Amino acid sequence: MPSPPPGLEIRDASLTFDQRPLFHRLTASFESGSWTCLLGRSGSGKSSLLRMIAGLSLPDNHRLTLTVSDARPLRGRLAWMAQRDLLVPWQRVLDNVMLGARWRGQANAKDRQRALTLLDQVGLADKAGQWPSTLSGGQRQRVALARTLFEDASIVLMDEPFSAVDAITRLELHELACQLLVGRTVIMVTHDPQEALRLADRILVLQGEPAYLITQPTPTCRRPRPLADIELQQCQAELIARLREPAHA
Amino acid sequence: MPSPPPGLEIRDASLTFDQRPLFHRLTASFESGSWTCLLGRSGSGKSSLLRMIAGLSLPDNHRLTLTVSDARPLRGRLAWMAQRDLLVPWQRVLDNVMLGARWRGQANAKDRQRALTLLDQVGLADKAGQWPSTLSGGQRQRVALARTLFEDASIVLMDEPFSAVDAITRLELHELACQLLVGRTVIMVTHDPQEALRLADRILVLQGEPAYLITQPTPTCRRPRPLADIELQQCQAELIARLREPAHA
Amino acid sequence: ESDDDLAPPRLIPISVMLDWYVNPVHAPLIVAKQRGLFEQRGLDVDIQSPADPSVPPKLVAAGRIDLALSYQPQLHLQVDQGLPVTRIGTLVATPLNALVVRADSGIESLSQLAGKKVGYSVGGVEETLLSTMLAHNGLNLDDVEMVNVNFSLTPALISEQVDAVTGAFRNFELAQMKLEGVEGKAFYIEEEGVPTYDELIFVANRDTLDAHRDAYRRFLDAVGEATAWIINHPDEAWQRFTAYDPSLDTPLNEAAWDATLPRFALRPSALDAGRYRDFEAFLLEQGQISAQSPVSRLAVDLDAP
Amino acid sequence: MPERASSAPGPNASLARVGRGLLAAVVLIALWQLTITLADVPRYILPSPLAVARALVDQHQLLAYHASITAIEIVGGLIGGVLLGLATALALARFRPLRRTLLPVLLVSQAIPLFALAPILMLWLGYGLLPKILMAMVIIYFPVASTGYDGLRQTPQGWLDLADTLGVNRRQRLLKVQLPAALPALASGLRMAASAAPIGAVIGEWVGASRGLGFLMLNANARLQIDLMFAALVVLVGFAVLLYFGVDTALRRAMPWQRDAVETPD
Amino acid sequence: MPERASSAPGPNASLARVGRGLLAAVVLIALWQLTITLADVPRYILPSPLAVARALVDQHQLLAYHASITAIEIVGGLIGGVLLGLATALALARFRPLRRTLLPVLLVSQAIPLFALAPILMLWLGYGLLPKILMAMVIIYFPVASTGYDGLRQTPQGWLDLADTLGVNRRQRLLKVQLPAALPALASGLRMAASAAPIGAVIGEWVGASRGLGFLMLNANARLQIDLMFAALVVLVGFAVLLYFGVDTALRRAMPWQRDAVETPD
Ligand SMILES: Nc1ncnc2c1ncn2[C@@H]1O[C@H](COP(=O)(O)OP(=O)(O)OP(=O)(O)O)[C@@H](O)[C@H]1O
Ligand SMILES: Nc1ncnc2c1ncn2[C@@H]1O[C@H](COP(=O)(O)OP(=O)(O)OP(=O)(O)O)[C@@H](O)[C@H]1O
Ligand SMILES: [Mg+2]
Ligand SMILES: [Mg+2]
Repeated sequence: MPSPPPGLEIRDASLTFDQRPLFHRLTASFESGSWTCLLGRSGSGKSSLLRMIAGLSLPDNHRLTLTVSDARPLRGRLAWMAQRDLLVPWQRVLDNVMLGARWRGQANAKDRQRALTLLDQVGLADKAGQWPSTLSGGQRQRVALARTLFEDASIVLMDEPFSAVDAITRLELHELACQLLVGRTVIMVTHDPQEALRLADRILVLQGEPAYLITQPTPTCRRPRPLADIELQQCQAELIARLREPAHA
Repeated sequence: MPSPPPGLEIRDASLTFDQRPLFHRLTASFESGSWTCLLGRSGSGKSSLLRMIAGLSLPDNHRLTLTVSDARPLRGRLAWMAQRDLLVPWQRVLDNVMLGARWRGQANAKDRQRALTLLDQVGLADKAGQWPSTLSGGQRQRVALARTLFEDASIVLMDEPFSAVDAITRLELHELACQLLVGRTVIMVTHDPQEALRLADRILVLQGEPAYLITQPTPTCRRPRPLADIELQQCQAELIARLREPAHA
Repeated sequence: ESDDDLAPPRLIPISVMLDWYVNPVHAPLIVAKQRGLFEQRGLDVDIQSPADPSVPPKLVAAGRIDLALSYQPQLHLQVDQGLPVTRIGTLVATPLNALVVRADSGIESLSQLAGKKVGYSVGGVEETLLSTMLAHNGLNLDDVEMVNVNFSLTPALISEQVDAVTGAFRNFELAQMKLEGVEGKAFYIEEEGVPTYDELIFVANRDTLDAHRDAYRRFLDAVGEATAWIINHPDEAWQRFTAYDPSLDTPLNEAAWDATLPRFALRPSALDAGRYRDFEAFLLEQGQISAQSPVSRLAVDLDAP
Repeated sequence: MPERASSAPGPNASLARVGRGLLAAVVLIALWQLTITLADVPRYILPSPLAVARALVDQHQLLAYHASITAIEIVGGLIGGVLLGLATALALARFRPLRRTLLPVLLVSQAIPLFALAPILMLWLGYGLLPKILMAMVIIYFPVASTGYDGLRQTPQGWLDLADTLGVNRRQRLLKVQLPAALPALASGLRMAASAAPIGAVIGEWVGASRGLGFLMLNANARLQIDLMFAALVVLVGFAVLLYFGVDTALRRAMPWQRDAVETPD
Repeated sequence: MPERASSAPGPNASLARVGRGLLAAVVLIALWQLTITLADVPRYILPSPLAVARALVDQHQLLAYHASITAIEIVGGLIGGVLLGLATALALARFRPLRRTLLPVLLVSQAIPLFALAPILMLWLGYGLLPKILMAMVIIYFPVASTGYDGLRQTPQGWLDLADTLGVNRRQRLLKVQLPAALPALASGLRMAASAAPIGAVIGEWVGASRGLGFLMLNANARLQIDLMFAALVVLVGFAVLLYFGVDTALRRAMPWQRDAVETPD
């Protein structure tokens, strides 16, 4: 990576559906090169917040002031992995991984090689030539992950990227993601407190009505942290207690 | 429920894709009224096995001999919750819950009431009148769950039914499912060992190449079991060790 | 020896568009072409047929083609609408148009048409002609129901969907009916109060006529020669005619052939100015045209001094 | 970085729509006039917009009378054609092995130039409204049947599986699963059918008629009243445009779930 | 409970297909003969299949000659119409606010009875192959443009979002995301266009021609050679059926991912 990844700062983030504000004047900053995990109840607006940061359209009223630390536009420096895998059925698995390059019309042999490597790393080397419709749910999600990693972006937004894979594969993918996303500014939504504690520099919980962001402590050791880590287990108890708090507290 | 739920026995279950056998001559039995959790690596064939039991088409060569304990056909007594939510976009949330009744052309006011109650139980009472496209991922999954529970079937097949909801909602849904599915024969695919240990009478792990089924010990206390349960934590360690075993062991 | 002696003499191209697909009424043109009468006069004649008879005069007016076959009643309307066309020759010098009923219909006089259905194929003046014929027999248009049966005059009449058809060609539809085993009875419109006219005429662009006058004169000369030859040698002419396109050799055309021969104008370029004056007056009286044009606008006699 | 905010379409939106529709008329008329001016088309082949407008005004009673007849034929044909097309699509989807047998039979209805059928229709049905409605039906029928069938056979497998496990029978599956899933495809066919309906009625009139816009056009053409013919044409085109956008709007209403959605694929 | 096993379609499948296709022909001919026998249609309105078969054999040279002309027009019209329709759909999808303006303009091309255009076309293009190909194009054009546009505007939002974050520009998005996503809808339009192409060419021939099946039909009709006319009709229908199934097969080939899929929705 030539330049250091930018940090992000959001101010005044508001989202209202059907007159019900989901959150209102939210503020948060994401440091350059940090990994943030975003947790919160189902329907609290995590995916919508990610969409807002990615600059994607939302159907209703929303506003956000986004400041990028190096003041350059995000376009071309951002990778977004949606909650659904969004594989395109008319491209084979390998081409789905290098979809960005293909769609931008710049795919070359090196891209192909890199895509193959990534497929191998997510454990799907043997599926490269298949159609996405022949994949299992977890395999699809891994292809989507590989596609996101392929972009090699300095800002990475991931929405529940490991929800459909088994526990063991998930641990392996954690390692892979940590290794490949080192030095990127990552914002990741997850429902798994352990996962958050394993991966995050910083944990944010979206809570309340309208919701506000609460920062939760994270263990101090190097990521990805072993699940057996004592500090992690302490933090986990605290995090679960936080998540348990009734929404209207 | 008028009659006791049937038990199931599968023999000679074989599944081959592209000349690669996923499993071969698998045998398993599911006792009447028991809750079985099925685990296994991503792509090991769990969803396919569920489809075979449900009698759904598969694209390639597969075979299965299925014996139902009361020797009556399964049609009309089986509910299947797919890995994808399969909500239909042209029906509102409430109608998606009572989709079975609607499609069979027998929906009445009582069904509507029951659907509303279920929606309330999965925490989506206020979304009843919305279109599915306005729901978050976890909300969609909960609607699909409500739809499955609505069927009030004696055999229930669920494919990762809680994968998209947050940890707390998940615990609540466990309680709900246990309560509503008491006395049903349940087969559920999950990736979360804790979830399996909380809910299952019996845990099966699909492992190896071609895969075979391994029965794992479960805690003895009443379901849903508290996560803090000592026995559960012992079993968890054992289960994780089992899952960790390399596929070709 | 120079190349010029071997090169064919330069021919003047003339494009002619018929009024409809080739049929026996076009025999003089076809035979003239078959016998090389045009080449002899230094002409290279290209013959086309349209699917809609209203198109060729427009193309002549627009300068797209040189000559078109049209109908005299149409010519009056065309000139009235400002098309720069004029008649330069005649192919068929009597009306072919007739009102036809089934012979077994019991209709002996047009006055019996009251309350009947009359089919027609859009021609522009059919309504006026019928109205005149009815008036001649003490009826008016409101006494009959007119139906535009477009493509199928004969089938409509044979199958008794209509009681009479007007705008039928006496040389053609009657033969057609006979072939289908139904005898037809024709009422000739010039006997029912309609001024007589030239059925088929050649029209040319008035604005560019002077430049082509000589070529057209030669063209009509060839047509005239062909007509005379056909009348002298009807059987041989039939052979020549069908040789032009083997698919012309049908029983219907053969039956129509004899009925058509007497109708050809023996002097194609001769102009009967009275007919044009009278028909123009008739149409004006019927309200079909807005102003009376002088005969000199409607038709020319290329041989007039 | 800019501030991002979206705003819902206000009441101005529909005004803008109408405005763009009017713009279409202006564009068309400009194209028309330009053709005449640049290519020097004589007025008896293509009259000027002004002349046609004059004919529209002067002859509005005549036009209104014939247009009303044609309108009845169009509506009748549209209703009949859509119902028949839909029924065909459903039958084909229900009995799929029949496809190879039935589809060619139906294709024939498309491939036969209507004038060949005209005498037969005339023989059986005479010259009333019925044969015209039938002609319009034949034209409308195929787009509806074809797109409908294409839509029906492309139901995502997941929903079919769901219907299966929900104990839905084949008829219910067809009507309650495949049919709603095929609506977007069907809508495409309906829009096309709507725009083809007027020409169907007009062709019907050419076969044999004494009233209607098609009749008027043929008559005016033969009498070289080209202004009047094009005035009738304008009315006809107006029908087609109105029908297309009418059907389009109705279809949007009928699929409310397609509006307020940020839908995701696969 | 029964044993469940699926088996892949063997080589018999395609044989069965052909068989069903032949069945279609048999059904059609039976219907035809039945119409004549039951409704007592005179032979100058609808000749018997046998008479037509005789005409097909006796006049095969004539038919082959005219059919070859029409075939050229069909292919030319199909290629031109599909390309133009596709371009239109893409342009409409690219500049969506133009829709209300452009679409009515295009609709007009559908709603104008071609006979009104005939003099203009002949004026400009003469009476060679070109105007016929143009007519066929006009007929083919609209189904392709309309279904294509419908397909393009229904791209699932998720893929558009993905394209957005992948830094794809509008042109690439249109060609690489929306276009493949619209293929099933477009296929529907193409199938329809294929079946309409022959009639387009024939209508072109009616405008003015001295060759081609349309010319032959009108000509034969005018001479009451109804056998020959129906023989030409049979050839024409054959073209339409062949084209439809040819295009259908080609489209399936072009979308391999739709074949080996148990696809899931939403
Ligand atoms: N149509 C097909 N063609 C070829 N292979 C297929 C097809 N459908 C499924 N497979 C393969 O079958 C295997 C099992 O798929 P299945 O969906 O049953 O896995 P799973 O155990 O449910 O995985 P996950 O946990 O990821 O959902 C996968 O490896 C998949 O690639
Ligand atoms: N188009 C819409 N119209 C109305 N409400 C919407 C719409 N889209 C989303 N919402 C609502 O916005 C809320 C937030 O949705 P979002 O997808 O951001 O939730 P989430 O936090 O990602 O939830 P999950 O964990 O279940 O994925 C949900 O309650 C949802 O119902
Ligand atoms: Mg979400
Ligand atoms: Mg699965």
